[in-house]
Amino acid sequence: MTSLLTATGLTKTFPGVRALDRANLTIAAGRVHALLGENGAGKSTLIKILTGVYRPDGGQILVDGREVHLHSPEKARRAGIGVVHQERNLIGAFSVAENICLEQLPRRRGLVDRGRITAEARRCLGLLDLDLDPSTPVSRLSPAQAQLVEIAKALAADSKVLLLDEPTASLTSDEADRLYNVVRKLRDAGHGIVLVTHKLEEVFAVADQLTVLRDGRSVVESSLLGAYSHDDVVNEMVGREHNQVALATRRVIPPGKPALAVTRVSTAAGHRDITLHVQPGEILGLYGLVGAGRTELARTLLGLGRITEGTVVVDGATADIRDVGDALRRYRIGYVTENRKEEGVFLEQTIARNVAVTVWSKLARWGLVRDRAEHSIVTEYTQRLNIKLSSAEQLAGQLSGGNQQKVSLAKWLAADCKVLIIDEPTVGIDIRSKGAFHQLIGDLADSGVAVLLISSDLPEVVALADRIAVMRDFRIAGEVVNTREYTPMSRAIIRLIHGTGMAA
Amino acid sequence: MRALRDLARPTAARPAPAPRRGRYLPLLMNQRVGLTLVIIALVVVFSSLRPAFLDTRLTIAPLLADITVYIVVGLAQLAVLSLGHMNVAVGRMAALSTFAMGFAYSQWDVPLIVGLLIGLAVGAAIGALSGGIIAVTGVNSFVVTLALDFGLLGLVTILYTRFAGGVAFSARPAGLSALRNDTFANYCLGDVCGPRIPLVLPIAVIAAIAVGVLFRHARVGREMLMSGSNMRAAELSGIPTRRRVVQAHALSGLLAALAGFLLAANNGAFSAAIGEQFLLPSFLAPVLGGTLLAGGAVSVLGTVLGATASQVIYKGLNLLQFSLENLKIYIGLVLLVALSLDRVRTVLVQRRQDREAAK
Amino acid sequence: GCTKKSDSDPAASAAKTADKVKVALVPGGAHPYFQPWKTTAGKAKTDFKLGDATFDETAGWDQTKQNDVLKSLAAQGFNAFGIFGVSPDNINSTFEDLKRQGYPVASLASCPAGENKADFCLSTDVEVAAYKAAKATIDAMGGTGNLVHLTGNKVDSNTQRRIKGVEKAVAETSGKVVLIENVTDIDKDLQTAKKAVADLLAAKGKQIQGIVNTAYNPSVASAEGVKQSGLPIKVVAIDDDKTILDAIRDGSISGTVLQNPVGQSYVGSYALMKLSTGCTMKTSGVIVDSGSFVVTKTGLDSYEAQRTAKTEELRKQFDAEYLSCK
Amino acid sequence: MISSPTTRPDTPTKRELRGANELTLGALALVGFFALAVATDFNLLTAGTMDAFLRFLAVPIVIGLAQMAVLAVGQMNLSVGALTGFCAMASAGLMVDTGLPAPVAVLAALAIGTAAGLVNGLLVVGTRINGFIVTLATMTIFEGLRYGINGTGTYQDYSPALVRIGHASVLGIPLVFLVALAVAGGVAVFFRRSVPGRHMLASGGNPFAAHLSGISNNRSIVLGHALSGLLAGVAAVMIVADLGSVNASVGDDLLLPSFAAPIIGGVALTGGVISVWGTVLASFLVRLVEVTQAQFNINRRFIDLVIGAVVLGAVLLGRARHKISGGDQ
Ligand SMILES: Nc1ncnc2c1ncn2[C@@H]1O[C@H](COP(=O)(O)OP(=O)(O)OP(=O)(O)O)[C@@H](O)[C@H]1O
Ligand SMILES: Nc1ncnc2c1ncn2[C@@H]1O[C@H](COP(=O)(O)OP(=O)(O)OP(=O)(O)O)[C@@H](O)[C@H]1O
Ligand SMILES: O[C@@H]1[C@@H](O)[C@@H](O)CO[C@H]1O
Ligand SMILES: [Mg+2]
Ligand SMILES: [Mg+2]
Repeated sequence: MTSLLTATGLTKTFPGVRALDRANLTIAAGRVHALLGENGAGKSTLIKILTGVYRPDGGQILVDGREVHLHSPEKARRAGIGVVHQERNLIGAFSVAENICLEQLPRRRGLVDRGRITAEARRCLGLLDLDLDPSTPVSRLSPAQAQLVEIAKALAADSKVLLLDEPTASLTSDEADRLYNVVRKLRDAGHGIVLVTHKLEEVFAVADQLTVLRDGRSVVESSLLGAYSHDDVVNEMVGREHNQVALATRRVIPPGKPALAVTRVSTAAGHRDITLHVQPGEILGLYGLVGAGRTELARTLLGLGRITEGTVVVDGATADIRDVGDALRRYRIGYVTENRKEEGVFLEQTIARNVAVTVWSKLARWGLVRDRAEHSIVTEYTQRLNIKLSSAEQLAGQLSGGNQQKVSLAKWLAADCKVLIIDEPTVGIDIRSKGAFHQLIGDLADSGVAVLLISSDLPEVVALADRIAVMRDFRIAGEVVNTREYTPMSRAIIRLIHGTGMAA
Repeated sequence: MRALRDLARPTAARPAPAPRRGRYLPLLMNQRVGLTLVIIALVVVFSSLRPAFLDTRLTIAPLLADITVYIVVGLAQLAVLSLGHMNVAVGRMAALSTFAMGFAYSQWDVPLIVGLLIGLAVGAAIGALSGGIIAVTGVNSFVVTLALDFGLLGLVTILYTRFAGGVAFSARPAGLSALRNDTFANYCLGDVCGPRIPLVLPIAVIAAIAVGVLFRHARVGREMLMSGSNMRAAELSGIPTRRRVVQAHALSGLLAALAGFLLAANNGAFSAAIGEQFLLPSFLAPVLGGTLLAGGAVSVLGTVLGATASQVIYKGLNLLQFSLENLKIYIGLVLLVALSLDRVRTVLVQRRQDREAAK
Repeated sequence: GCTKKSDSDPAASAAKTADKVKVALVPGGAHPYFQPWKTTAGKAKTDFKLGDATFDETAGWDQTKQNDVLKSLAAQGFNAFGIFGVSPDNINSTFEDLKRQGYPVASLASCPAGENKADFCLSTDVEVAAYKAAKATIDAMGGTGNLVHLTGNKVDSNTQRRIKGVEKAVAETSGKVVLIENVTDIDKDLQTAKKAVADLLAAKGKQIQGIVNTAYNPSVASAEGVKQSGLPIKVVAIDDDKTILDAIRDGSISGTVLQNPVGQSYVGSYALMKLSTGCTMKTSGVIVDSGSFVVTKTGLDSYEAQRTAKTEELRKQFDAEYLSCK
Repeated sequence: MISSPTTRPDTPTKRELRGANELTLGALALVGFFALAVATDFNLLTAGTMDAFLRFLAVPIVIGLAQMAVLAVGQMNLSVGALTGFCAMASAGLMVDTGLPAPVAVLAALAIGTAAGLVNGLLVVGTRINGFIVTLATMTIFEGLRYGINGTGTYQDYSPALVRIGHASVLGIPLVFLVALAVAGGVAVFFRRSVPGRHMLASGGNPFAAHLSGISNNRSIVLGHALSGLLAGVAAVMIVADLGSVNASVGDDLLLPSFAAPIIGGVALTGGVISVWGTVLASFLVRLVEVTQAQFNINRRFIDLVIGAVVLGAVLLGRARHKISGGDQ
């Protein structure tokens, strides 16, 4: 087994945070190497150092036994390191082919050689068995397709090492399976692959080796995965015995007046005949495959789209919601978005403002916000969600992905809503935070909030929801009462998804 | 509807920019200190080259009157910079508003304050109009205000020709000349007279404090800043973003009108040329003061200092009696240096922080 | 109780000797018309034994900037001002400011709209000059045909006076000459003027027999435009920039109407010096025509002498008619 | 799911949209042109009128492209007008005052423009100050330099040969206009087919992604400004050759139109999306408004009103079409 890349003693400090602290990583040819850790452990930072995005403050990187200084993405690429970052990084206006070849546009007589670009793109897409027209502009691709194009792009440079930072966060399990087939193929072809993910099932399905980061330190260094059980891995990540806290059994809510009732609603977005209701203290799971129309339904309910037919009743009265502000202040409905970077978090504002944004209207006297009141709210929720911050005046953009997710939830907790729509709350969230999130959502419901939980994570829905509605192609395919027994529930749900089930 | 389409298409989303560094306190703090030092240094240089620079009656008082105008001009731009927008029609909004004031004074004989209020209302209305177009259509603010600028350019001259029979109103409401000529030194209680500060200066100070409080403490101002940081997230956090866009532009128009009034007071007439020279200084003051064009963060104190610095530069170079070409060249160069100094400072602070962090 | 005190600097208004007089000549901005003022400033300084005389064209056609320039000059010790006001409509406020501080002020090369609040105004009577220019054009056209008038900023009161002058000359032909258009607002820059002339000639070139100019850039533009188009249009320009004199010489334009910038600045400086050394105006705010001269190819060599004579005459006029000295 | 990767069929691509935009502008230009021709009893189609029409279209086209070159990388250049004037004065000055031959003076104008653009670009990347602000400061400097060359004086009679070329026509079409079209073609090829051009668009479209792809955003920005400066130099040469005389006022009326053309033409202010032919057609439309004004003796002040309306109208139209076709912006 040859080592393609060895990183030793990598250290990186950001103002106020030591993101990496003498971390080590060895990548071998023909191996899939899982790089794990909680949110903020330093995984993305490590990847960014290996790809020349950040310069390390200390440490050494050897490629094929020789020391390299990766001062730019260009240098990293030349050293044979390809990467798919956690954030999408394609040029929307360019074609698939040009994006793939962007790092080294082939030229002929000084001009870009279109023919060779297309041929090269075909070759890379072929490696992934991806049948995609290379001339399609990237802005037209679905997230899954864009993800695969990024991988094709990483392959275009003939990278021996391929770093994948949470590649499946926005993919369906089908799509993820396909992706991992590709990963296995590449591994068999002798590539060394690093996989960052929070989905441990995936790790055990494809990885051979394991490095675990905790607070920037590598607590498990390039060990064989075979020696670890699921629990061992979690324990290493968390740094102590981690007990999967069993969720408190939820009270059974007697049927009563719904906090939110949607009756026979059709929308301009294409939903037909949607009927749903949630009671105070209840969690209604809304399950479906990516693209089933759940997010768009939520947005339409919040006034961001047009309802063409049907009624929405909030707390007994017919509601006409104009926008999110209206929903928040008039109807006390909150919405935690799925897409935190673009829609959930104000990256360039302080954490304090991010959390307090929904409560200013309540805190304001004569239009002015009282700082003391704001401060206590911010402290309360950052502590309750255990957000890893150096100060409330830190910019949200400096938080790790998972902690950003918590910030985007915090503002809605602070808003003190009666109905909360939560869209994919734990995508990209580490296992401990995920547990904490689940607990929080449970607590919220217990405190009398009606929760509509949109999730593509079946175990999550089964663990949390009281009833589960399944959406398929912009319609409700059916609804089941959750017995919390995973296997029968998942069967029932899958049947509904594939159109063979019966509405309960 | 458009907003929904935007929201519904994750595929079209641009990835968020890499977090910018040095964006917030305490750097902002230092920036103002740095600018203050620049101003002090300039004053020292100019007054040693030309002692007349310290002549209170001929230099300082007029300088303060000019600073007054350009603080408000800077604030007018800052109001929309908070959103990451631009208002390239600031000058022309000022022109239209001062037209309204002049019209009110000459046709209706209203008192000074009433005419001012009418003008402010017109400014706010035209600002709201441009904000409204931006909010409803989603067209870039530069484009909308550029088109508006073209439009108002034509309109203002047509209005003046039609109603003032030329380029200016001859009406001079009572009190205007006191605003123009007097300093507090003209007003005495017994033997004690005020300082030689123009009567107009407090107006700018009040405007600056009001705008400062708005963005620092008021819900509306904070929500403008949040909208400036991330319009979509703002909308999804329950901020009425369209209303905030309209309000920010209305505020910009209102402040432009106030600046127009102050300039008319300084110049002694309500004329079509008011505002013609506002565009560049309107950006200069906030930018010198550390406000970014990207939106989401503003510095009112910085704008005050920025306006002061640019007027000090102008006044000093004027006193040095450069020829036209040298005057222009030096203004450009001094500005570049002043702006780059800030960059140097940022780099130094960054280095120091890095060093400390590495320890 | 609260009292109000007025500002004034008694030192500035007190009579002084000529060598304490510092004259500043301030045009509205950079313009070829004012270039002679630069040399006149030097000449006035030696001839009248002034403490100093300067020329400052940094006002940039902006009234605020001009006010700043004036204040800076005052701070520098200049104590008599010859000014071409950027804005005829509110230059009086500036004049009054300066006078309140005790400085003598001359309005040079243009007079304020309405009443003149400067000590005097020494300027071309633009209506008369435009009238002369139009008449010269009509003569060149042979007394009949269609005429176009190219000029500057429409809302400038001088432009309105010029239009009036041209219209008067046209009216005197009792219908033989028709003024088909006053093209305004094209003096901003040379390109705009050239484009406007090209468009005009394209649209109506064949109907036009004469073009009279009362602004600088249009003069340059129409001289060239007509030459290039080969159309038999008679052009009369304004002022004596080299470009225009050359065009008269090569016959591409019929003539030009000169004003008297030297006279304005020279006699203006003289009168300012007198006012500083104890004289007063007999009638404050009097308006004096500095003269205008039609120059054609034949007069190219003699006009300078004519103008010098006019300048000398103006100076005498000031001594005899306008100033009252003890 | 991936094996049948269907791109969403109802969303047009940016390029299709751009094509559609150009088509609309083209149709608008054509209709406007013929309407004006009819309204003027076909005077518009006479040789002299057509010549004036096209001749004064050349500089706006090139200046629009000069602005577009920086918009492509997400920048703005407020100094284009002043720089054009400076280059024009410099090259005329070299011929008149220094007696250099015309070809040298022409090259000098191009070199000065490029160098000044380079300085703009280097200042932007070196100081990290927003390009809007940097070019605002350099605009003042270029104005000073432009004035410094010959004060208020006008240069003329510099090079009969050059002016002859400037006035020349090929088959009744002014040579300067043809040159402008050729320049537009060159710019189009540069952005469509050259590696630096593609890199500039990538930087403009998504700087972070471009950076990760090994593209130097700094280089793109510097290149954008240099190209903008070069095009300003080209415009200066056209002015010198075509006007036959130049003074320090040259360039004063170019700044706002330089923005109007690309904006009407569909160029994104945010960078990454350009349209060369849209910019050309937009310049044509603006020129049409001017010529209409001259033909019908309309108050010049209305031109500004109309251009304002056209700018907003064109953009709104683009929006509306985009919305109807279900576009993504
Ligand atoms: N640009 C930055 N500026 C300041 N701090 C940063 C920056 N990038 C990362 N950090 C900090 O460094 C730490 C490590 O972040 P990193 O993104 O590497 O975590 P991660 O392991 O990838 O987490 P996640 O699983 O949530 O993606 C975090 O505490 C984060 O706040
Ligand atoms: N991953 C995807 N692949 C293809 N189309 C998608 C995808 N995500 C969203 N869409 C498009 O967006 C529209 C609405 O999807 P919406 O986001 O409402 O669905 P969802 O069930 O919430 O899925 P998600 O979990 O991705 O949010 C769908 O019609 C689809 O065209
Ligand atoms: O001829 C005029 C002068 O009278 C003065 O107005 C300055 O500009 C010139 O063009
Ligand atoms: Mg990460
Ligand atoms: Mg969703």
